[in-house]
Amino acid sequence: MPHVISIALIPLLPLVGFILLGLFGRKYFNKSAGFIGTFLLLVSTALALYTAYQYFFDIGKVNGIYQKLVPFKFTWLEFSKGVSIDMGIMLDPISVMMLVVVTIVSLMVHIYSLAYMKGEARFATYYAFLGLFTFSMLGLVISSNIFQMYIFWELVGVSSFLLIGYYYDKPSAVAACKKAFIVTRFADLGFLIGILVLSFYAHTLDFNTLIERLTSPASNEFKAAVGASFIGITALTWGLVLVFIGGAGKSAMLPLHIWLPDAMEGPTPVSALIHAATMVVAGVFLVARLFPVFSMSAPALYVVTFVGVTSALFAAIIACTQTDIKRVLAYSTMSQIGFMMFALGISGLGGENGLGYTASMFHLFTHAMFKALLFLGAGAVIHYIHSNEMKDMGGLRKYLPITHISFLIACLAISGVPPFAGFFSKEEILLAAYHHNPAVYWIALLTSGLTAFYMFRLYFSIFWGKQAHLHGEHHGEGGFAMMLPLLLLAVGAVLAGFIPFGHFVSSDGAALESHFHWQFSVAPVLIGLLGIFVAMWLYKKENDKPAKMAASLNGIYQTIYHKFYFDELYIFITKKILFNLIGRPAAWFDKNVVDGVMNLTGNTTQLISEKIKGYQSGKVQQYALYFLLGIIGIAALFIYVWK
Amino acid sequence: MNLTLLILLPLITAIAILLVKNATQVKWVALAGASAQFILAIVLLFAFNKERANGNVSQMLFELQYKWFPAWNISFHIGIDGISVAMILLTAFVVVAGVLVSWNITDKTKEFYFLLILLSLGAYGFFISLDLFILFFFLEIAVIPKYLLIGIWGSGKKEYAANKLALMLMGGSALVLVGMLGLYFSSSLKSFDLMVLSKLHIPTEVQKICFPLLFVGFGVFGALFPFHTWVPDGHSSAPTAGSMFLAGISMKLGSYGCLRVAISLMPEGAMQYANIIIVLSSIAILYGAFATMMQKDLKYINAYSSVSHCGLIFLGLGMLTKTAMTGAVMQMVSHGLMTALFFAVIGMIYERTHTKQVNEMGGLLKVMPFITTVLFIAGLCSLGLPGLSGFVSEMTIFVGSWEHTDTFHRIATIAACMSIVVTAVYILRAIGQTAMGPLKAGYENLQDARWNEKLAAIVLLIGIVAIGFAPFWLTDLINPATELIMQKISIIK
Amino acid sequence: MNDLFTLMKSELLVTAIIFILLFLKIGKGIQNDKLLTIIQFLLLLNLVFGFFFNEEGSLFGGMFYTNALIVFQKNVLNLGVLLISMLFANWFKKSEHMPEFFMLMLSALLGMFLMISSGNFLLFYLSLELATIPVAAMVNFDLEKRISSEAAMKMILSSAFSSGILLFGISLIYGITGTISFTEMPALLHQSPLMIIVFVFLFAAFAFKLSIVPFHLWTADVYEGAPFAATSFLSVISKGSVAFIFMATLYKVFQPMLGLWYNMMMLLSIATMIIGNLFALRQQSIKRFLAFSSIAQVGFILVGMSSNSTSGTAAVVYFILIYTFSNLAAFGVAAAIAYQTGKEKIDDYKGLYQTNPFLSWVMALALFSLAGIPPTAGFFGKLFLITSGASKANYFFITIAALNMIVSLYYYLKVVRAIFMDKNEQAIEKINIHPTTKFALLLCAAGVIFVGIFSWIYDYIQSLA
Amino acid sequence: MPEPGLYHLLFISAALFFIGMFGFFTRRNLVTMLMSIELILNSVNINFIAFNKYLWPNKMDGLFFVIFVIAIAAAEAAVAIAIIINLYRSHGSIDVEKAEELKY
Repeated sequence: MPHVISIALIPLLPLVGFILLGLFGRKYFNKSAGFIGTFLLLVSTALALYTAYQYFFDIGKVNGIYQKLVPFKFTWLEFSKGVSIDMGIMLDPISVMMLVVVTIVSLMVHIYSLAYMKGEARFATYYAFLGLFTFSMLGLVISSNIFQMYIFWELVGVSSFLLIGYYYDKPSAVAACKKAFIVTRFADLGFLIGILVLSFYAHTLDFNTLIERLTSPASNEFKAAVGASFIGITALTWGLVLVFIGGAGKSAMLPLHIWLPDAMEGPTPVSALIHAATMVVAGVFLVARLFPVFSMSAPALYVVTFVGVTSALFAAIIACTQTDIKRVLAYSTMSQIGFMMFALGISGLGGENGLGYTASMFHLFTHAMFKALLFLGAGAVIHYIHSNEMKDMGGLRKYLPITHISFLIACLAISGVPPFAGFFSKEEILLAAYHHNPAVYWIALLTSGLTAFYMFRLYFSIFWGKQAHLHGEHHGEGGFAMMLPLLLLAVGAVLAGFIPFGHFVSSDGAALESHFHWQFSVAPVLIGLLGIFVAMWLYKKENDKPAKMAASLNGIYQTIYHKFYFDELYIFITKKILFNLIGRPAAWFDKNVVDGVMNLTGNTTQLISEKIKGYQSGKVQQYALYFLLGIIGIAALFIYVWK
Repeated sequence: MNLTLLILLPLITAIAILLVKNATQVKWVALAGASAQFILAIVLLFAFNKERANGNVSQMLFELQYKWFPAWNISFHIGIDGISVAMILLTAFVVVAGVLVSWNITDKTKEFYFLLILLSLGAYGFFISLDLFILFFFLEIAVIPKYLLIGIWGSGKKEYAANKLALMLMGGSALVLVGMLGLYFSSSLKSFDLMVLSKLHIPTEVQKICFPLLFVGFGVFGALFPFHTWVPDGHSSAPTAGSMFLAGISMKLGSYGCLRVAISLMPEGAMQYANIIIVLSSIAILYGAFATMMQKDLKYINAYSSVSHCGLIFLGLGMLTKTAMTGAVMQMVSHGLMTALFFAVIGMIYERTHTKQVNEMGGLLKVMPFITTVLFIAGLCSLGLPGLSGFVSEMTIFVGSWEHTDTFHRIATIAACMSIVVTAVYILRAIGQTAMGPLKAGYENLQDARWNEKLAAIVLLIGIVAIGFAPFWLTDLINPATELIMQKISIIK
Repeated sequence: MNDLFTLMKSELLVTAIIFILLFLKIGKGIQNDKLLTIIQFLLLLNLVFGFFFNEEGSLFGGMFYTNALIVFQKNVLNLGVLLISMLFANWFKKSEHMPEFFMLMLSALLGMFLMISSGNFLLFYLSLELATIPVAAMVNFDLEKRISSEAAMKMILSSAFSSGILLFGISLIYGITGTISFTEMPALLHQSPLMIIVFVFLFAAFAFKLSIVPFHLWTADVYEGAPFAATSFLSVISKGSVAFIFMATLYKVFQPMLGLWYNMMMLLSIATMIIGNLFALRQQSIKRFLAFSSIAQVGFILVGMSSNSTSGTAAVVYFILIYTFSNLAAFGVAAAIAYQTGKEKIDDYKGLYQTNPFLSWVMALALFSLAGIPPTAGFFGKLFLITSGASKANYFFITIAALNMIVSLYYYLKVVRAIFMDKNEQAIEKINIHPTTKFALLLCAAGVIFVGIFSWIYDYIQSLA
Repeated sequence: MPEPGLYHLLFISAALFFIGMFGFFTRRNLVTMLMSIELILNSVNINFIAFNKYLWPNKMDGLFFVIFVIAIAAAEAAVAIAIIINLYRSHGSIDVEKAEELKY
């Protein structure tokens, strides 16, 4: 059994950092905060690597199958017999892989931020938040209990909220962080209800038990889940789809993607960490975690595939028109996650069918490397040029050599040019798609072409093209602290592809040979190169071709440029419908009707008492008269009416 | 562990407050008294757990019974189970915080603290009483102090609010009175004693009449839709500590009464009316949430969100499953702490900016990081962030509600779940406008929290986080009690 | 003959005091405040003495009947008179006819004693008149005030009218049954239309004294016009005494007609509560306000009476004891303010708390007790009345009563609000309270707080009932 | 001519009673109102006497009652007159309608 403490420390150290810096950072170590945070993370990275080594090469494999180990868990909150939230650690290939990815990227970002965030007023707070995020993300990936995952899921959401809103005095940043939180929250509602559904039928919240019960067709739980159906869809499918909605929200899948581009308001390293490498792939991870259950329900998988493909294509198209470099990267992220999603969607369980699963995880892994690299590079550029807009950039290759090279590598990687990391992973995805579902394959192919195009559009318009007129002072590339992560990640982006990934991660735990057909990979590569050349032709030298093209297909271009008017749609829904049609009436109702009734009773009482005052007329004779009438009335009542 | 201490201590404190001379002494006496209560409550918790650990399984622990008006066979009968302990802890936390927050009350300090302590006296008495009569007695004791607190130290249209509150609450207690008389005369051995009543079976037709009376009566205190309308005005015009006590403690009197008296005495009545309760509460949850979205005034925002959150409590009660009921109790505690914290912070902000309108604030994070951070945490707790108390209780309620399989309950549950999104919307709007964004002019040199305010906030935060991080101690406290209540219901089922 | 002295001791004592006063008056004039202290001392003796040698028995062939409960009731009245003598010290000292006032008051008290323990209609009628006519004179005691004489006129005329009604009823019942003794009557009663009419006549006479709707109309005017001492005497002592005898007659004499008078009771008590509350809502003069509130209180007393049980009896007596404390406290405060500033309007009380915290708190306590809010005694009083009323499981009746408590709370809080919450720059100046008054107020406050908490008081009454 | 029976007397007393009532309701002059009350009392007296004579000749309660009623009536009248005089002092009239300040 692995050493529990050493594993538990991986998430806990960042938490320590968060508490330490969060409580005392501002006062005591506002300067040294960076180093504290980085150091803690360094340790947990080391531990993570150690754990990974231990798992993959030592304890993980039992007669050729990677096991799901739960070295430790305790009951945190018991709802009823068997249904309880346990806090635990679960080691299996993907969680270990994620441990490595998260810690490494996070470490890179920590280091990078030392220089990038230097001199910020809330430097300590920044690192505290980073710590919180890392903690939550690590907790998420090692969750042994679906509700535990939900908990960390929420924590991840809030820490991303905090980090996006880091520049809290920028209204745009505030808007962005609110948007991000609320949209993901909305998705989480789906996740929550999904959990309720699944757990209701599985009578457990524990991942292993749940998966085991819901995947064995013999078990009563499975029968119940498949038997029960709502508007013609089985409860199982409902549960999975709802859970997937949660995942889609976090992973910015269509149509819940709108928060991701705005999330770029956060500091660039944060974008690199959260909105490129780690948090946004949580959705993919979730689906992968529950994949055995998903594989029991074809409709659910179709949904996953469909959403994945459409998001991939859609995002790629939008990315071609954006001018804010971080937004371009954001959309490309979305597109790449789309790849991972549909890879899972088309995958089967076990053996060759499981290729998609492996591919997806593989792509997740490589993507983390090069996308983080891209963002950090972009960060360096922005750091240098003080702008996100392409039009302010150009010909920076001689000013930022290292950034330039690493950025180029990343672009090549993402465009799937051999022998860079992206090539291999994307290759596997396409292969899986080809075998499973041609339609998906063709779309994916097209998308990868687009990917190459917009990435190089980005690349050329930053580092080539017209000469950016530089104003103000310019302090180099930001020094060692910023360059080191770039270089390391660049190495990763080059080499990550050569890992025999299938040996480690596969849908059923058994090793999967990644067989490489050069004849198959001709098409994708060609498509990719085509995209690159088009981009080069359009953007390498300053010219007016792009503008002409844009003008020539104006309507479409505008539509795409405005991201197919999704934001407008959402604004319509929230402002017009939620606020005006529900909120306002509710408030009005409360103020006037509910309150009104109360006041009305009071006022009527007052009114009556005013009306009847005349009987107290002050005339003693009338008093006597009423006296007599009273007697007569009562006597009459009790003699004739009320015997 | 003698429970009468819980009543004597506030009483002594109150008297001491009356005796001492100047304002500062009053404050310190009050603080001393409050912290003594606090310690006592903690001690009580441990004593209780110890007793249970020693295998004492009787429903109520530390029972005491003194004859009082034997002619009516009323007895001063007190005792506690897990639920009461939880509520007592809540009260203790809120009282300390309230005393601390209102440290710089200058106008009629003595009276102010006297009333605060009196209020706490009522609350403690209510939570420990096992006799309907004294339960009612303490319930009403708690009303007038609220009225005076709002009316004298309040702000805005305070007199209207105070009147509304006092009258509606009295209306509620009038219904309670009738209901409890019904119970009293229902059985041959005329008794107000909860334990006695819960032993014998109350005739169904009596339950049909008395359950709604009692439930609605207590419901008025607990802001049961549509009787919640005193909440927004009352909370918003009360002084800081006043709103803290109102939302933190006295609204819980209502929901506690619903559970302890209405449901646990009259399970059949509960079954009868469960669906109505569920409908009302799920309306309240969403409707309160949406109404909150439209509010501009911080206190109104929190007041309406309280309506929504208390709706959750009633939902949990109405579901009549053990888990949901446990969740409801947890929600009482958590909402009490959370909303008290919220009001405390709002009070601090108001004291500095002299406005409660969110759109007149902005960027306060820059000038008062502590206060806004606390506001933030309170907000996050209110929107159910894991690690804070709100999440735990809400989730427990949801899971418990989901245990019903039919569509009606499912829909109610989903409606309730939706509230967490809406909550996120309004909380973030409020916080975004007050704490974040560019700093509004004129707020540049506002002071951050003083020691007393910090202390108050921290006390409440401790409570919130303690539940949020380690809910199991609370559930272990509550579960046996709800277990017992559910047994009666499940027998009828 | 010893018998007479023990059984009629209260009456004899009061008579004695009256005579002492008479002699003091005739003899060389003693200045008021000394005389006042003497009177208070005598009344105190009277009160203390009231608690000893209590026997049960009847005199004059059943014409006069007494037992421990009745003696207790008399003591309650004694207590009330003593408190009155202390509360309005300022006024007594000023008025030059102070001894006469006390003579009148005490003779009225004597009348009430006889009334409470009267065993047949003759004595009842006599004592009723004896309890009424002097009060009319007392009401007129502010000789220079217009309204005082008007009030007195209204009182004497309407009470004469009602006694006419009462006599007519008595004559008819005599015609029907041929007896006027309480003990013989029940056997001879049977529910015929004529009997119902007769009963209504008698009921109306009681109702008039208790100011039950619709026979209450004189109350407010008289209360307002009368001097505070007379008003409080009317509203507490005479009401209490009539309530006692009313209950006694209903329970003893008219037991055969229970069905009839329960319904009548219910009807009228509902009407009384509602009307009293509705009128009290809009009053400005504190006297008038208290008048109507006391009418509403009577409604609650009826709720208790309607139970027709010993617990009901106990509840009523207990309530009247509490009511004595609370109402007298309220009147005392109002009087103290009125004597110095002449202000009797509720609006004048705005900001009273800033200047007179003591008076404010006493007033607040009194009003809370009247509203029936714990921990004041009023809470217990009202609750027991309602509880005993509820014994018939008549939810409608009880709900109405309970809801009326809300309305009453509303207007009591109006005064509290004026005192504590409303800001007022020309608030009433600092009132300098006569020491005895202050002591009496403290006594009332103590009573308001402790009579409720100390349950043995109730148990004692219950044991008597 | 026939001997008058109980009913005659009762008729007379009833008539007196209502005449008194009517007087009390209608007359403005306080003294007159007082006199009408006396009428009522007298009707009561007739009742008592009649009942005593015809129904319960062996029980003297009625008779005694009458005596006391007369006495009380006198006392009442005395006090009432005193009050009326006082009212006259303050209001300068004994018209009941002049004394209506206390109302509502």
